[in-house]
Amino acid sequence: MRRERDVSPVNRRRGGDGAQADQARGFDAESAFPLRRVMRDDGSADPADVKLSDPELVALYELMVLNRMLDERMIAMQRQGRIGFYIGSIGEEATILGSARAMEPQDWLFPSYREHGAVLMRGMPLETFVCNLLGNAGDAVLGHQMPCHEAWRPANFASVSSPIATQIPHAVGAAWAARIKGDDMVSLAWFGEGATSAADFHAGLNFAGVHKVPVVFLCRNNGWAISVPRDVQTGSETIAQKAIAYGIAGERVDGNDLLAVLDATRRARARAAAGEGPTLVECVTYRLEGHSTSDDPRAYRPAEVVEPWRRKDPIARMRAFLEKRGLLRDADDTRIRDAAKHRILDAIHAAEREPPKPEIGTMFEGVYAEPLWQQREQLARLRDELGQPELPDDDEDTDTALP
Amino acid sequence: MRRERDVSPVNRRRGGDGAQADQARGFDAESAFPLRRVMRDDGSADPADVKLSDPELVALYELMVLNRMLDERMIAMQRQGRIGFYIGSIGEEATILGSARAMEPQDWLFPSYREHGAVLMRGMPLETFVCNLLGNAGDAVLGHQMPCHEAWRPANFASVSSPIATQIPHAVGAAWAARIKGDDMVSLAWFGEGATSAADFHAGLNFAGVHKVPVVFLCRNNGWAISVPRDVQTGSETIAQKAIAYGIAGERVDGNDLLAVLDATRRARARAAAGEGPTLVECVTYRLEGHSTSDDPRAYRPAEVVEPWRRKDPIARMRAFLEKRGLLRDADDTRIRDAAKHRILDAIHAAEREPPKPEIGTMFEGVYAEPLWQQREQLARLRDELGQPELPDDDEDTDTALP
Amino acid sequence: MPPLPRPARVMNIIQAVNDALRVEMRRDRDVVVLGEDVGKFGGVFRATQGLQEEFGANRVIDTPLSENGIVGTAVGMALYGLKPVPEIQFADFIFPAMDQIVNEVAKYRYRSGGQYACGMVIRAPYGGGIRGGHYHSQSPEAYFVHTAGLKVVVPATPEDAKGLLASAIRDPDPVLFFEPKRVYRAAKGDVPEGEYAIPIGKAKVTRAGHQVTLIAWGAMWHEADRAAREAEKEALDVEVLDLRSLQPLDLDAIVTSVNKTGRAVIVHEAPRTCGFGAELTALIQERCFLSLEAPIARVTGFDTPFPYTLENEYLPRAPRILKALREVTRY
Amino acid sequence: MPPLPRPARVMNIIQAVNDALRVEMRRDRDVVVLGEDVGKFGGVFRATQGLQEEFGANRVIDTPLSENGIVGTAVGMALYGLKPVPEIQFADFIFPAMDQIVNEVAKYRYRSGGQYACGMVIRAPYGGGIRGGHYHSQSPEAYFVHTAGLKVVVPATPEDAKGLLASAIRDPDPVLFFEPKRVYRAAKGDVPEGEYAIPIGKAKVTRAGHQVTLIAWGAMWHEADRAAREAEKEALDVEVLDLRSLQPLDLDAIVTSVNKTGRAVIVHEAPRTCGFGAELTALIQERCFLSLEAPIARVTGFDTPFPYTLENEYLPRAPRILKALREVTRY
Ligand SMILES: Cc1ncc(C[n+]2csc(CCOP(=O)(O)OP(=O)(O)O)c2C)c(N)n1
Ligand SMILES: Cc1ncc(C[n+]2csc(CCOP(=O)(O)OP(=O)(O)O)c2C)c(N)n1
Ligand SMILES: [Mg+2]
Ligand SMILES: [Mg+2]
Repeated sequence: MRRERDVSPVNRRRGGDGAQADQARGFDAESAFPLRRVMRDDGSADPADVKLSDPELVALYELMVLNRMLDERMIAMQRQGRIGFYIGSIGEEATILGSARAMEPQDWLFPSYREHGAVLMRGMPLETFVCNLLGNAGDAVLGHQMPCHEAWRPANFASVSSPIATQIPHAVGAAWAARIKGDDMVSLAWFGEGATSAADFHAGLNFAGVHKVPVVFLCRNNGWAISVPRDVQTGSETIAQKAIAYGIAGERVDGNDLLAVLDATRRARARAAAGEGPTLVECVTYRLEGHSTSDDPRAYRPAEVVEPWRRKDPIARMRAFLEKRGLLRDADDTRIRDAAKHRILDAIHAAEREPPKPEIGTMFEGVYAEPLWQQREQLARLRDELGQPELPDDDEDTDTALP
Repeated sequence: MRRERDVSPVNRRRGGDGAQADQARGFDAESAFPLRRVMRDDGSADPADVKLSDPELVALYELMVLNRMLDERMIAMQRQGRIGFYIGSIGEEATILGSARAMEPQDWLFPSYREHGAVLMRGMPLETFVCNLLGNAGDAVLGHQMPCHEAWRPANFASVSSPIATQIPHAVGAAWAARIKGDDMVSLAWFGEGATSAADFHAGLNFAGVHKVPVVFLCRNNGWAISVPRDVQTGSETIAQKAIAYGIAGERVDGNDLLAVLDATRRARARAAAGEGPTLVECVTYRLEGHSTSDDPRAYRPAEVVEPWRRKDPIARMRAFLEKRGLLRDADDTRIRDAAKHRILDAIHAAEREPPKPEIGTMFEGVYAEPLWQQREQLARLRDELGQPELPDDDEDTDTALP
Repeated sequence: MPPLPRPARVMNIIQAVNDALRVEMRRDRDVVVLGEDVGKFGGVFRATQGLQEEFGANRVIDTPLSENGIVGTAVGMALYGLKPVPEIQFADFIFPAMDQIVNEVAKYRYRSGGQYACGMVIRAPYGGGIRGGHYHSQSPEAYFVHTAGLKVVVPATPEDAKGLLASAIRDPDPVLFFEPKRVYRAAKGDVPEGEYAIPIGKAKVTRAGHQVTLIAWGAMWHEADRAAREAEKEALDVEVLDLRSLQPLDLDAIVTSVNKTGRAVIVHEAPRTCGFGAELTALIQERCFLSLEAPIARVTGFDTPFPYTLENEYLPRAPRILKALREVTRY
Repeated sequence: MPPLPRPARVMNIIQAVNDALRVEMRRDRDVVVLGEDVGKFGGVFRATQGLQEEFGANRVIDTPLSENGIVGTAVGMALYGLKPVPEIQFADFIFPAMDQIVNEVAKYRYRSGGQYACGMVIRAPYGGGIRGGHYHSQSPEAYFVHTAGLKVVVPATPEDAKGLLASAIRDPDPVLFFEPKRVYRAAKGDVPEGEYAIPIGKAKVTRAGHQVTLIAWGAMWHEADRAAREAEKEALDVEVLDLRSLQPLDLDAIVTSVNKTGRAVIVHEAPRTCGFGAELTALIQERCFLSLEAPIARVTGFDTPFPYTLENEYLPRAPRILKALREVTRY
């Protein structure tokens, strides 16, 4: 396990001064939370550090490729107007898949909104995922939510919510509940570095710290919260050091190194399961594209600052690693990409065969376990109204796209 | 400036384990944030550490005595039913008065609800304060708030609010505004260690950390949040170390040592004024009495745990210090206590001469700068109604006291 | 009312709440209580007294001071299959948890297409009358009635406090349970022992009358009842409804009564504008338009924060209610 | 309407908001803007575009991701004498700031006995119609109208957006300023250049009629207007009111109109139960009881979270309004 200095521009030290020295004598972020890596930039790694079998390694690479190609395809589909919105994880695949891979089947996962690769890894059918993007009759959440706001109960994958950081105390509560019930379950919450500013981050980590709740807090530090860079988000040099505020364990890893992320998350899971409490794992990665399809990062982020990170692409690194181990040749890679492409196209075709809108009654489903008289009355009246000739659709009135 | 290990039971280490060692290599709370003191338990101090003149020292002692006697008297008055509620600072006088004394006249102070000594120090007439306790016609806040929820604009003393920690971002905003306007002003926010769990603590420190806002965060760690002990409030060993999460300065001082508190707050103010950003100052002190007059701590706190802290009384320490320096003799102390007693009694008598209720129209004042039609209509109707014979008062229906 | 079918004991509302919690926790191991000071101390109003002794610190949890943390944690517990009963120490302090309540608790079932349920009971003492000023007296029920996905229950008596709280705990939906702290100890009455549940969503006609319908809930029901008794002396015959649950709302009971009396007066402590009285007024005029013989009157808290000294003047007490009853019947 | 007295330019609502901010920031050095992404980026809807260039990062501040921090900091700024204009990126995300807004902003002047003032303008795009699902479509105005101490303003047109925002910034009280993002770009119109303010608290009769009063605000005013135009084809003569400000409320304008027409239909996007339509209904039946010839009708969002796919079915669009107009006039 190598430790290297983090030289990412967004994580740079925000100016030294006397007060800082006075502040935390003996505390130095770099030595307290060194950036852990397993794979070097060229993909080489110490064999002792590799703890997965060859087929497992290849399978993870296949998932990374699927994840990337899915994002690219869906961004294109959004441009074509076939889906309304998309938010993906280009550049963050190692962080998301590496951490997901470290968890056990009985564990509960609390996503932010970029962890689609993780839910697919845990068995959500790709077609069902695409139905969610379309919000059509096949959508497991009944067209109630925006695209990329999936939920998948069979995999203990919680429901994506737009409000930032709300899932963090949920992860704490679920893990706490499991402990109360005597279940061997650790929960994991994903969130961005922007989320660390939110109230629910603070509450979640603090509650978990006091009660040593078995939970893993996994921060995807991708450098940006929409247009806000990491150093405008918080004055701390690292995200990992925020663990100190809660008396919990913290780790900082290269988030573009799938094996390092996997290791750190496994360690965190082990700590949690052993009753040693939660860990805050900071994965240092980068959001290579816009925040979502509604965003145009050129308005706030010059292309140059992204360039160095493009060269650290986690998929390229994983590929080099596999090549070095003799697990992947060019032909294999082509085959993997072809297979992913076909899986994606098949899923799109299957999904697009579903009726484009869920039945009108679904709009009132799930507000309560049983509809109250308000929902029943309102649905009855709506059905009646829709029986009437409608005025022409006035969608042309509105041209505001979602940011 | 001596550094001693904190042996307070509430701040004890919550069990060591492997994960903790792994967590923050090189970080050790005791060495990073040693408990700073100026006065030894017996009141002796290194003369070089004493930075106030003799009259200033005596004046501070007089204020401590006044503060304590005021609290005692008001608790008694509440028991007699002459005021509805009281919340004081017995045991925390050094923390409150030492920090208040470190600030400049132009500075803004954002209290929690125990800092009555500070507003009196800054010139609020004692009689006006007692009017607030009575909620009578002389109350500067028009009987709108509970007792001990004073506000005093002439001293830049903000309005006390019950919701915990809300004043912390206010202090940040005021200091930020001053910087924008080019004013030499540093603001200070007081809060308890319980408040550090709240959303507004997190937001306030984080905003201030990013923008190096000139503010002092002064935590009165008095060991308890009503019935919740310090170690159920947060998993961190100290409050000071929470500064690390925000990349700001932190200090930990003996909160029963007025001179240490004064020094630390002065250093923090100097840092802030010099553009070096905020400081989190943890004052380790103790709530010797119930949370408020509504509380009975015997239900959750055995007397024994309080005992050691009674022996650390900050007023006794200050008295011993003054005696050792030859600034105080028994006769002086008697005189000081007599003077305080008379000031208090005079204030009570003066305050009790005010009409017991503010005029009915005041109930609608200050909701908006000018009343809207709702307030005008409602007041008119109420005046009309009150002209009618009232039913007998039904206060006997309700016997729930405020906790 | 027919005699209670089982042994009963005189309790006040706090005791009834405590009893409901205890009985439901015995009945269902998944019920857990969490909040500030609820454990060892038993709550600042002592509503959870003795529960930690009986059920352990695992099921009766003292939390740090963070309402968003309390409710957010309860969400996770609910998702995983527990039935959390978080306490908010005063309803006034519910607002730091507003995002968790409005955006998470209320929408979790809906937004997951029914894959997850988020049942919990958020208990909070509410309302004025204990000289608590505007941070220990608020009546925030309307915020939650306006939020689809939540139920809102407000008992007025010890029996209802026990029976409705038990039902709330067994309910699959999230319930806001507001306890009228003004009468926490003052309201006493027979409460059945052991398991006892009263269905949520049924109003109670606590006094039959034919001239005017008087609608109230929680602490204000006591004022309404008092006003109705005073009115009787003036030969004014008032029908009193205790709503008990605001969402689900027993609209049938209201419509039946107003169609009979042709007049309605609504009482609540919360500020008038956009209070729940507005919704009731709107519904009544929609459903009883042709029966109405006078405008529906609201007797409410004023459009100001809740004052400290003048709280008796602020509260819509019996004299103000009586005045409205007279006006409405003489219209 | 008489011709505008000064040079005007065609703008959409975003441009009008931007222009108001720019003009007011030039006029008063104490005006500062803060929020997520408002600085360098100019806001996710670009409403603050170019402001940081002109006024510097000191007055146009990118904040960390924390709504309670944004509003809480703004409180401190306001107390000290600035006039902060915090932006909440979407009204749906206002709830983490609910405690600061309800317990601090709304009560600060009152609770300090008038010693301190806490004027600020909290801007937030609100409402549905951009395929945003329930976290990018909410219309939370009723929560704030129910909170004494706050003003609530909702423009429907570019001219009003500019004029009302300017007034809000100059207002001594805290104002919630909800911008109808559905018509952010679609609503275009002449907007006076330079300093321009429209008094807060005056409704606008945008169409005179004598059969029924149709009341709306924000994006729904456009639907109301459309429905009224359709109604004309059926010889149904509708008077349309754009409220523009919900608090203060121009009750006189409403009462005058309803006393004339005898009928009222109210439109809003927010869920029906306890929405602002309830308050309007209550007020109208209180003040116009003897003039009313039909129950007041509400055409509103449903009592559900705002759905994604079926948002056109959810929104109270012109056809639903038209149906209500017919029913109310035929009653
Ligand atoms: C409470 C809340 N405030 C604001 C937003 C708008 N918003 C959506 S994503 C985002 C940035 C999140 O940044 P980060 O947490 O770093 O996650 P990332 O998108 O980088 O993965 C913001 C401000 C929101 N969704 N919720
Ligand atoms: C938001 C909020 N939640 C709960 C309360 C009830 N409450 C009042 S004081 C207090 C404990 C505060 O403890 P701490 O911050 O340590 O301050 P101390 O009283 O010890 O000075 C609590 C829970 C409150 N006032 N505000
Ligand atoms: Mg990010
Ligand atoms: Mg404390």
